[in-house]
Amino acid sequence: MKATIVIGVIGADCHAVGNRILDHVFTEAGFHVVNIGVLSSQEDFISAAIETGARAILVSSLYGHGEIDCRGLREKCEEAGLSEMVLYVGGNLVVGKQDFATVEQQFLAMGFNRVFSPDVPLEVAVRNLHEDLGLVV
Amino acid sequence: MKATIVIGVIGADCHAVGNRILDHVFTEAGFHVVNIGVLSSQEDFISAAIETGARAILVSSLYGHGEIDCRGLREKCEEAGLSEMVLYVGGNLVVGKQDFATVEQQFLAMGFNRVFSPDVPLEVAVRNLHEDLGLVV
Amino acid sequence: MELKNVKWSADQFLAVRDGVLKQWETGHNLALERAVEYQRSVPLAKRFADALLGAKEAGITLAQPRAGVATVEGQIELLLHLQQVGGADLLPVTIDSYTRQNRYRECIVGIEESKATGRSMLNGFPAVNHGVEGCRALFEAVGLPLQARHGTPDARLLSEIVLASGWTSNEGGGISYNIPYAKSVSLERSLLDWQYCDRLVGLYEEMGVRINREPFGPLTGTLVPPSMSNAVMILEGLLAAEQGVKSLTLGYGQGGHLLQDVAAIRVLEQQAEEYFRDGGYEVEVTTVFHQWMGGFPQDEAQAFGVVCLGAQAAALAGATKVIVKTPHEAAGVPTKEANAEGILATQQTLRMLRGQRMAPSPALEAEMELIRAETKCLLDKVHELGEGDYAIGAVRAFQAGVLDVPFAPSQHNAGKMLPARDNSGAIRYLEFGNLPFTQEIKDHNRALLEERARFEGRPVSFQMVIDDIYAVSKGTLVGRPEKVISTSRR
Amino acid sequence: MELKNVKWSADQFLAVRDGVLKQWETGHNLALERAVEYQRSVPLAKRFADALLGAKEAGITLAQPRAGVATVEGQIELLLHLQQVGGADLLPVTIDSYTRQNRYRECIVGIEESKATGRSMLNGFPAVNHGVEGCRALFEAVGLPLQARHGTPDARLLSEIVLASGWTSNEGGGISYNIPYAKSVSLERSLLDWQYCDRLVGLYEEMGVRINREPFGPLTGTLVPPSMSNAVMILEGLLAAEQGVKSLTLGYGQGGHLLQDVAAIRVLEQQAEEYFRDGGYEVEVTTVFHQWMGGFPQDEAQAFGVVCLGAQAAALAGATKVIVKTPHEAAGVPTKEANAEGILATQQTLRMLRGQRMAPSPALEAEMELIRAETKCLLDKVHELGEGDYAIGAVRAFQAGVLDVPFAPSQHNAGKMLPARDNSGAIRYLEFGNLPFTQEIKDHNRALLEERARFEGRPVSFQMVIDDIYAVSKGTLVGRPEKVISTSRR
Repeated sequence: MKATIVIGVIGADCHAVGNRILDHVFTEAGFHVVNIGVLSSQEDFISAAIETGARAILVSSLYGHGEIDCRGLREKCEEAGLSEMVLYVGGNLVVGKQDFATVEQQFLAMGFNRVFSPDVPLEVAVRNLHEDLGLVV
Repeated sequence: MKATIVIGVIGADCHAVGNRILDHVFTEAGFHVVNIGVLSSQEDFISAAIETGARAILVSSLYGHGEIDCRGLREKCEEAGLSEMVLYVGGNLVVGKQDFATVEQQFLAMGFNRVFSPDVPLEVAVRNLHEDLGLVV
Repeated sequence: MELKNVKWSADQFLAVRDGVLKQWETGHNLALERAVEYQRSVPLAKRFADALLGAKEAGITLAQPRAGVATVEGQIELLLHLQQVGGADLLPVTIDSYTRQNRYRECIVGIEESKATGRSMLNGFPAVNHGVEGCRALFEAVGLPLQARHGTPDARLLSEIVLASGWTSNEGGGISYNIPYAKSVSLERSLLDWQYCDRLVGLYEEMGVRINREPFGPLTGTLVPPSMSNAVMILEGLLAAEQGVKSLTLGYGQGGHLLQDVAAIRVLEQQAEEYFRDGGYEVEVTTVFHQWMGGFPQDEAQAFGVVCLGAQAAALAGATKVIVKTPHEAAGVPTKEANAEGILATQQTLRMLRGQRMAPSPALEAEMELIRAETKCLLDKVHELGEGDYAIGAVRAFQAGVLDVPFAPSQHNAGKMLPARDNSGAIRYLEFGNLPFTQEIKDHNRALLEERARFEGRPVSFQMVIDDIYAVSKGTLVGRPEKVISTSRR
Repeated sequence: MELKNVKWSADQFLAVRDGVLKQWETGHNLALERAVEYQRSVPLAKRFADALLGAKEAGITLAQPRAGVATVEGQIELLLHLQQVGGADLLPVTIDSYTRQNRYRECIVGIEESKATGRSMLNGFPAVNHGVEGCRALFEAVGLPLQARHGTPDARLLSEIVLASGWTSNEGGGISYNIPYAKSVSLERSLLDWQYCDRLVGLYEEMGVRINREPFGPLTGTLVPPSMSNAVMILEGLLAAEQGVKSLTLGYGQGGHLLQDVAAIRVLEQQAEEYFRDGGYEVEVTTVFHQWMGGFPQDEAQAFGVVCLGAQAAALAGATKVIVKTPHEAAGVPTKEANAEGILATQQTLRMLRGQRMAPSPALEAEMELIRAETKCLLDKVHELGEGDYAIGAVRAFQAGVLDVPFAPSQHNAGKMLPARDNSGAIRYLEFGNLPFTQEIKDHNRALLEERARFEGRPVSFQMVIDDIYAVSKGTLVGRPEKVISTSRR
């Protein structure tokens, strides 16, 4: 059976192209992709995960407000009983060009399992997700 | 009577365009310009200055070897009895992009009266020369 | 109110206005007469419409950056840097994404944290929160015309505030600020709300103040075929003109194929003027060329290559204005220094190419003719679907997939059309969905893509589209399979 | 030896060679056969002529930087950076200015001080001082074809050493490395010395090793009208071909007017092939486009604008190769990082424009026709003055001012011709000196300059020329009086 994952673009962000590509690539890689699209709230992500029994949530943020939009997502997951949820985040997460290692630390501290800069090839994220979900490829 | 000055491009440097413009501008500004052209040695400058009774020598160097080519010019002037000679140097004086203040110090220490970076307008050099030769404009 | 492409009466407008001004506290007590009075005091040098018309007459291209941060003080510092160091000709205020979704409450958090941390936590300037007071302070601190640039489906309150603050241009439109910027806002709604924004400009016009309006040409900025964006530009232009707008700057986003880009801008200006004339509208038409809106290379030197190619295309096309990208583009919002660098590189290019235009040629004429014919197919069908009403027609055209924007987030967009590059890099239609093209046009597009498929030794497919989307950020225009690239590099 | 455009016999060559090898200790015992044997071991991927021919067939433009420092270790580090980080397609070794004047003794000071201070005190690589040992160590450390780039009137010993070291291309020529690079070297002398360099390449060719030769197109790099440099390129090509050179890359320095630049490269390739065919020479002709050789803006972002405009012109012209400038250009020799940035920006431009060419148009045809006609006037007269011998004709043409390079330092150049830009930025003849043009051509050039003079409200004059020389470094192409600029900026 395919592992289910939820993908979407958080906050007031309407960047739709990367979201389409992510959908395509993770579907091709054998995942059941639930795509809640752009302009999605933390609640949208969690509801979709509960409804579909998803094992991972992949949050995209391209517009710089990721810092504000992503806070508390881990806590909300735990409140909703999703304590095992794998949380990824990727994109241009803060306003402007900042040192990625700092940004990564910041989002890891928020409870994300992995943090991706925009230049990471999607195959790497696919491989990571296979590993983190204990899937054999 | 017009003040005589010697201009030229020192060393193995064959940049001819700026030399032509310098000739034009200083002539227009009322100087008697003795132009020894490109590929000129320290000896060429000094001989020309002695022959024409010049009061200033304006050395150009555009190709980066200025550091090697200009050393000892002040001493040679003094040996030749030209102890009052006003010495200017300008251009891209060292190899590569370096802090101009450092370069300036280095050439002032060699005995040049003024050091010009390539972005100084020629009118400034003209005004400086009037001042340094005590000419009324 | 029912959507129709008919000029709103003053009464209709004022009836709606009361509700708009109550949406946020900074809208209360905003008197139109006092706003117009303030606009009348704006000097010529800070008037957008005049600057654009002057540039068009002189045959030069003006450079304008994008720029927005959370605080008034920060925005002043930013714009003064772009004006004084960058040498911008026109200034923008990019509005943050919360404001674009009318989430003014979330802006408060962003503004406060920005003040606390000393760096902007918002990706733009929350003009509604700052109100007329903050927006006027900003306007008075700078020395060039000021424009609001955003992506707001319902920009009514925002427009009221910025026009009352002396800003003389407003970007957007009922299609171009909905389909690429919203998920579920209906087109009827956004078209009505932008009729309001345009009618507001019409009222200023009636009171002697010319405000420039600029529909957003690039749409999703991702492989949009020129005829699709040109059709949307002409449509939004017609709707704006009906509400009384007199100064219109129509936009186009760089595709990367120089000849197609030049053709697109030239035919856009020509064809729009024909439609406006036929519609009985007297409008000052100018054009804006957006430097590459897709993914950028991370490397800053390569990014300069992309920026300068956009500057070159704008100059050779003869666009009135170019919107400038920066070497930081891949990382999102640029620093003010990087932003100025983008302008400086662009201005150097524009000034070296001043007076140079792409020469008329059979190839250029053919590309213009193709774009013109495709655009006419689209607009004819919109007209037919709307039974003569372009506003109603626009709604029905998107429902029917007759207008269809690639990679748009809106659920009101069919999303059946797919674009891809041909072998020379020009953007063509790969899947037509329900586009009302003649068979000849379809065959022509298809043949050009088949030519590329043969060159690459693979079928025309969605993989080509994906490859094209990432190509520029990887250093090429056309997304070739790796083996084709390595062979051609030998 | 008397100068004639006739292939040297092997005996003539060998008789001269003894003396050449004795000019500096690194020349002693340099056996031609062992040198050729070493060249035979050079892999295809490091052969210049093959890389160029491959690029020409694939229709792509290769990027090559300039680069030279004092030490072998420094040069290896520099070139590997440009290869690996910059993504250069071809590598250069720029030779220092003392070596160019055969002052090897002065190089010793430069090398020693460079080693002591850890920074290069020389503006290039003193290949003669480093000898075959150092030059081979360099060659073996890099992975791309290597070319000597210099400016040496007498490059005989240098050529012997670098060809014996596996370098597969040599820049220069008897005119193009004398008139812009020397004050008092006679043309007879430099033409004879370059016949030697070309005959050396011919001998390698006879032994099965193809070496690429590249006459230096930009000349003084200062407002050189295309027909003047094209005439010199074709002349040097003919002289090289007579000595047995089979791979020739003819050069042109960017003027800044896009259409004229494209026209110049295209007509250069066509016209050269005609002359070579008529002369009975079978030659592989490729072209090299030099990014702007004049003064650069100090600002690095503006410099990127200039660099990228050159990359665009090279791509649209379809040049086989482009020589890359850097954002440090105004400051002289760039750091390796800045040098790589110039290549990266150039490659991004080239790859986005791959497959795109400037479309044929009446305007392009007209410009090509003008350059072709002017070039023919010059070459016809050279042929006449030489009584059928192009070498003798070249000497007499410079004596007579029939060939005349603007702003050249050589006392053997008449210096009576003056160029200036027309109102669109194209380089035209302002003063003709003794150029053998038809009245029609003269009138046409003059009329174009008068058009500019009217626009600027001042007479055609030397002040225009001065303004044009500094224009690019100040941010424009045409040097307008300040009042014209401020008016057109409104």
